[in-house]
Order: sequence, then structure tokens, then C-alpha cells
Amino acid sequence: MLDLNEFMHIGIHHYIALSLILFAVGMMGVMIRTNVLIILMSIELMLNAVNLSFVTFSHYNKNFDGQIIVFFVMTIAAAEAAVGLALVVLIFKHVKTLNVRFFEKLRG
Amino acid sequence: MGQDGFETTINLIKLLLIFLAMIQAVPVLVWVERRGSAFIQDRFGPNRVGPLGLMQLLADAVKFIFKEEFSPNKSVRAIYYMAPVAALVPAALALGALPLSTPIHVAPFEWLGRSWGPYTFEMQSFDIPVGIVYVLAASSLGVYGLLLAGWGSSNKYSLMGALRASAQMMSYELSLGLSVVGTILVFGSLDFHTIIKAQEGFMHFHLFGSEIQIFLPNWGIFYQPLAAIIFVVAVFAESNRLPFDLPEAEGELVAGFHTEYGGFKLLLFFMGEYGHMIVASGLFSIFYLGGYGLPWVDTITVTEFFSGIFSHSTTASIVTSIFYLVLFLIKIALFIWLFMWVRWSLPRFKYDRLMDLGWKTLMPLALFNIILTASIMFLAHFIHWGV
Amino acid sequence: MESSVLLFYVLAALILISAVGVISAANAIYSALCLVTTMFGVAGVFLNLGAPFIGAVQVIVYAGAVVVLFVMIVMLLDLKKKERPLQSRSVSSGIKVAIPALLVGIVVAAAQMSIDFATQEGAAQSGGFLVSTKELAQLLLSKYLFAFEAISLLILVVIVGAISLARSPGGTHVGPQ
Amino acid sequence: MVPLIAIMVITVLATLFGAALLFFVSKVGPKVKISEIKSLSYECGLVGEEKKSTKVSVKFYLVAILFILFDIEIIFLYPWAIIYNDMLTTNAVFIFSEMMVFMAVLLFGLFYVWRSGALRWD
Repeated sequence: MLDLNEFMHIGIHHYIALSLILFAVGMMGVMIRTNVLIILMSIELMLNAVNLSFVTFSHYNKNFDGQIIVFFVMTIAAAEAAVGLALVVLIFKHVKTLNVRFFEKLRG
Repeated sequence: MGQDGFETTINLIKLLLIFLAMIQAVPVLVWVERRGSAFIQDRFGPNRVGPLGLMQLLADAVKFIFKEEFSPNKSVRAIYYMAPVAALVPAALALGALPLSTPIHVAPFEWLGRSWGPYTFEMQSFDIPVGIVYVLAASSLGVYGLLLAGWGSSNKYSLMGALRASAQMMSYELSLGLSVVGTILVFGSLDFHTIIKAQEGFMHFHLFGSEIQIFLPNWGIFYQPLAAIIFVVAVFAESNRLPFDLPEAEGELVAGFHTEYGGFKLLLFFMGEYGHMIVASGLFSIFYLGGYGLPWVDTITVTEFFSGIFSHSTTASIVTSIFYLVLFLIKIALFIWLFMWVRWSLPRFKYDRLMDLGWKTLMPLALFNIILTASIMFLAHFIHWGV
Repeated sequence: MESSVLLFYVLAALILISAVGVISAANAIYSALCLVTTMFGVAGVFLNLGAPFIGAVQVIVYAGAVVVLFVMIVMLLDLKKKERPLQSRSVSSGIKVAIPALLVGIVVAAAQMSIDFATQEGAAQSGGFLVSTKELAQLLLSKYLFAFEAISLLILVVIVGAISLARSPGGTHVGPQ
Repeated sequence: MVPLIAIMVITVLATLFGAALLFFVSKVGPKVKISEIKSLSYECGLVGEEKKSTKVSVKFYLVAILFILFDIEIIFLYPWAIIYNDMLTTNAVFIFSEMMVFMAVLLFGLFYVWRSGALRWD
């Protein structure tokens, strides 16, 4: 059985485990849901999990490179959300549904 | 929160006091606004209830408590009730980070048979190393209160009002952020305390290698006048105050996003708006009017002056801190009066004129101000007259 | 059980509960609100890990801008009907659950390896505290200068992209051609 | 460590204050008489007909998108602004020109947005 003091002392494994579970929840969201908006939100969750592990490594290795990369990951995530949602609005105007199944109707 | 129980309790009490001060400020500011607008429009304003209408605050509070509580049937119940609370939280968070006065140094003392070590109490809820970016983050959360209110009450007009109000808040938040970059350039730090310490004494800078001293106080407004103007305009629009309160304009959209709200829920929205105003005036006085500092005198001389009078060091530091707190409140009161004065004297902007001002004049102006400051500092360094 | 351990578990619970809330909410507006709480939780962990500037930037970029766009889109597309979040078609949902579980297994191994790799040079197991934002800025503008300039070009491309999307024939801002 | 606990305490305090008083007020206020007319959404007295979701309001999402993109550029200005004063003494030309390139691209983006008519609010 896990001895209790391993949970008492917060080390690197706890933060990485947290970011891992957050990533898994985001991945499940993308897999299971059919609403485009929820899929985009789950992608944001996955990117946040990656940010979390970057900051953990930068904290425990005591250098700033991890935090700089978090900066750039945030920019990419925001740009992706911006363009993604612009597309969602256009798709909704055309197809009137947010269900991801609309891809099946695209032909050619 | 503190090494031992005493310090933690004092910190929690301080936290509670600052939050309650913001809540308590709303009736006072509503009263000042009604009396002030009456003064501007040459009429009396509330003076029936108690001397000078001061009891009007209590009467309003009690009226709001006993109003009938109902929500329109088609509204999304959870979002409808969540919106007023979401409007209050950002202001409380932002106010927590503003340094209200100099820290209080408590010398070791005997109490309840135990000797309590020396403490230093910051006069702010919590001291976060990146003060400015945190306050901007907290005030950028104000949009949620509007959006949830507009959508929750499922009424076409409030939805339109909420969309317009959030679009306006977003556009002016950009120029707010850019104008703050100007002051950070000059003072070179994101921490409030360093900025306030850098604004003490007489205005001095190097010119052609010689030290020039001007009679003006060493405040941010003289280093960054253009950024101060942009900050004021952006902060007016950010808290939806006239002349930028079109989303709540009676004429166009009934009452904008809080059409369906009455009674105590409306009071919560007022608390959010006035809290935002207090934070905005606190920020303006920190960036441009030297925070809690005295214009020409720096804090060391004042602390020595007071420690000369009061023998015990704790009382001396408490008195200096109260002195600076009063000074800071005066500056905040002046700026809040500017909010109200403008509200009752300027007409309202048309919506496209309002958005054009935000995107096509304020933002280019703020970017130009950053480039101007950077090049002046660059030239100043390059040919040996540094700011 | 001193305060830092309790704080970590409170933040972890906040993050994970609201993350599960994001993917299982009936209405899109509730999942957007759960997303906001997740962002606050992650910003709190950043603050906890000695990166206050990144925490504040996270709140500004994610909680203050990206999720506001999500809420606005949900409002504009006027989604009132409740969908069943987790369709229970046996086989396909079974597969859907199995595949992520498999992937999670792979990711767990990767995480363990990365921890061993990252902490090879004996990074102290006890966290080192780093806050000084000036050092972070110095590094950003010296070592990562190329990425810094490339990011501005990327943002320019995304601006042009978003606007041309809006002005395309089926878009919302079709100008007078 | 200290700011995080204080921030969480303030958020809980503010939400509790709002929610508790809302609940208290609904208990203390007069009994709610639900009448069909009163709970209609407020249409300045006229009975509003339920139109399909307002299409005209879709334009606002573009403001939110442009807000995100320009907000990221402001985020990159903060680190530069902090160290500008210090780096002036070491390599002034380097730090000045570096940001002017960044600002030029940002200004070009703003100018494109202005010219492309996305900022026309009808």
C-alpha cells in the first residue's frame, strides 16, 4: 500500500501526475463529445496540461526556459481558438448545426 | 499567511476590512453622486432623510433588502443569479492588490504572558510580485458579469446591451494595457511599491550630462502625460461610465444588460461598478500621482518626523501609515469626483463613434506613446542625457 | 499537513473537477464556465510554482480573452436545447473510452521517462523558488529573440486569416464587392 | 504562497457575500406572486413577439477575436518594458531595434484591420 508520507511531501511527481490527468480528461473530451465547441474547449484543456508540466520542470530545474515556452504555447492556443471559432461561426451559418457529424455530408 | 496565529489573524482581519470597505463605499458613493449631480444641475438632491440626506444611504440599503425577489420565467435561472456575483468578484480581487499606505512595523511586545516577535504588516490584502499585470488580469474579468447578465435574462434588449457593453470593454482594455506599458517603461518594474518609491522628491533628470531639478513633484504624470490621458479615457470606458455608458443608456436599450434585474441584484451590479471605479482611481493615483506619497517630501523624512513626536516606534509607524492612508484616500476621492463630474456634464457617445474612438484613435495613440517614450529614452542614453 | 500540501490538493481538486465538468456539461455555457474555473486553478498552480507573471498572463489570455470568446459564440449561436453529453451507444463509446485509456498508458510512461530525464542533473526534489520576472524577460529577449519576432508574424497572419474568413462570401462581414 | 491563499479567501468571501445576501433577500422580501404578465421579459410595456435569434448581433465575435490577438501582443510588451531601462546601459541599440520590429508588425496588423473595414460598426 502507498505509505502516507509519499502524499504528504509535494514533489515533482505530484505536479506531473496532475498535468497528466488533466491531459487525459482533455483527450477524453475530444474523443467522446460531438459538439464542436466542446472539442475546442477540450483542446484548450490539453494545452493547459502541457503548460502545467512546462512550468513544473522549469520550477524544479530552476531555469526560466520552461516559462518562456509556456508564453509561446499560450499564443498558439489563443490563435488556434480565434481561428477555430471564426470557422465554427461560418459553419454554423451554413449548416445550422454544431454537431461534428456535419463532416459526413461534405462531398468532393 | 504568517509565522504564528497572531499575524495570520491580523492578516485575515485586514483582508476582511478592505473587502468590507469596498462594499461600504457603495452607498456613500451613490449619495455623493446624487448630491454632486444635484449641485451641478443647481438643485438640492436628497436632503429629506436625516441631516444633508445622509440617512438616505441607510434608507436605500433597507429598501433594496426588502424588494420582491423574482426572475423572468424564460430566464436561465442559474446564470441569471450568477451574473451579479460575477460582477462583484473582479473588483474585490483587484482592490486587494493596491498598496494603500506604508507598511506598519510592530516592535516586539509582551501580551498574554508571551513575547510576540516583530511583525511587518503590509497595508494591502496581499503583496503579489507582479502587481500591475495581476490588477489588469482581475479587471479584464469584468466582462463575465455583463455577458452572463445579458444572456441569463433571455431578453433581446439585454442580450444586445450585453454584447455592445462587452465589445466596448474589450476595445478599451487594449488601450488601457498599452498606456500602462508606457509607465512601466519609465519606472522599469511591475511592482507597485517600486513605482511609488520611484516617484518621491523633486522631478530630476539628466540633461546634457548635468543634473536638472524642476520644482514639479517627481510624479508619473509629468513623465507620461499622453499615457495619463489615454489611461483616463480607457478607464472611463472600462467601467461603463458616461460618456461611454451607451449599453445602459435609457434611450437606446432600456437599461442594457441589467434590464431584468431589480432590488438587491441591481445593488450588486452597482457594487461591482463602483468597486471598479475605486480600483481605477487607485491605479491612476499610483501610476501618475505618486501613489500614497506626499508631493515633494519622501517617506523617510516623514517617518523620522513622526518618530520624533511619538516615542514608541509602533505608534509612530502606525501614525505615519494612517497619515499616508488619508493622503491616498484624498487622491482617490479627487479622481472619483472627476468620474462623477464628467458623468453629469458630457453627452453620450453614439455607438460607432465610441468604438472608432477606441480602435482608431486611442490604440494608435497609445502605440505612438510607447514608441515615443522608448525613442526618447534611447536618444537620452545615446547622447548622454539620460532620463 | 502544512498549508502548502493542503493548498496543492485543493487546487488539484478544483482543476480536475472543473475539467471533468467541461467535457460532461449538458449545455455549452456551463462547460465554458467550468473552463474558466480550470483556468483559475491552473493560474493558481503557476503562482504556487513560483511563476507569478505566467499565472497573471494565463488569466489575462485564457480566462479574460479566449473563454470570453467561447461564451460570446455560445450566446450568439443561441444554444438553448440540452444535448445528451455522453451518448451510450455501447460499442462505439466503448472504443472511444478504450483508445484514450491506451493513450493515457503511453503518456504515463512518457511522463515517467521525462521526469527521470529532466531531473537527471540532480534537480533538487524540493522545489526551488524562482520569481524574478526581469531574468525571465532578459532570457525572452536574448536567447529566444527569433521566436519572439516570429510570434509577431504569426499573429499578423492569424489576424489576416480571421478577417478574410469573416469577409469571405458566406461570412458575416461581407463588404460591398 | 501568501498571495494565493489571500486570493482564494477573497474570491470565496466575495461569492459568499453575494450569494448569501441574495438568498437572505429572497427569504426576507415579500412573497413572490408569479403572474404571467409580470414574468414576461421587459419590452417597455408591449408584449414582445419572440423573433428568431438575433442575426444582426453575430458581428460582435470579430471584436472578441481581434481583442485576443492584440492582447497577446500587449503581453509581449510587458517583459520588454521591464528590462528596457536596465538593458539601455548594456546594449541599447539591440533592445530598441528588437522591439521596433515587433511594434512595426503590430502596427501593420492594426492598419490592415482598419483598412479592411472590419471596424465598421453599423
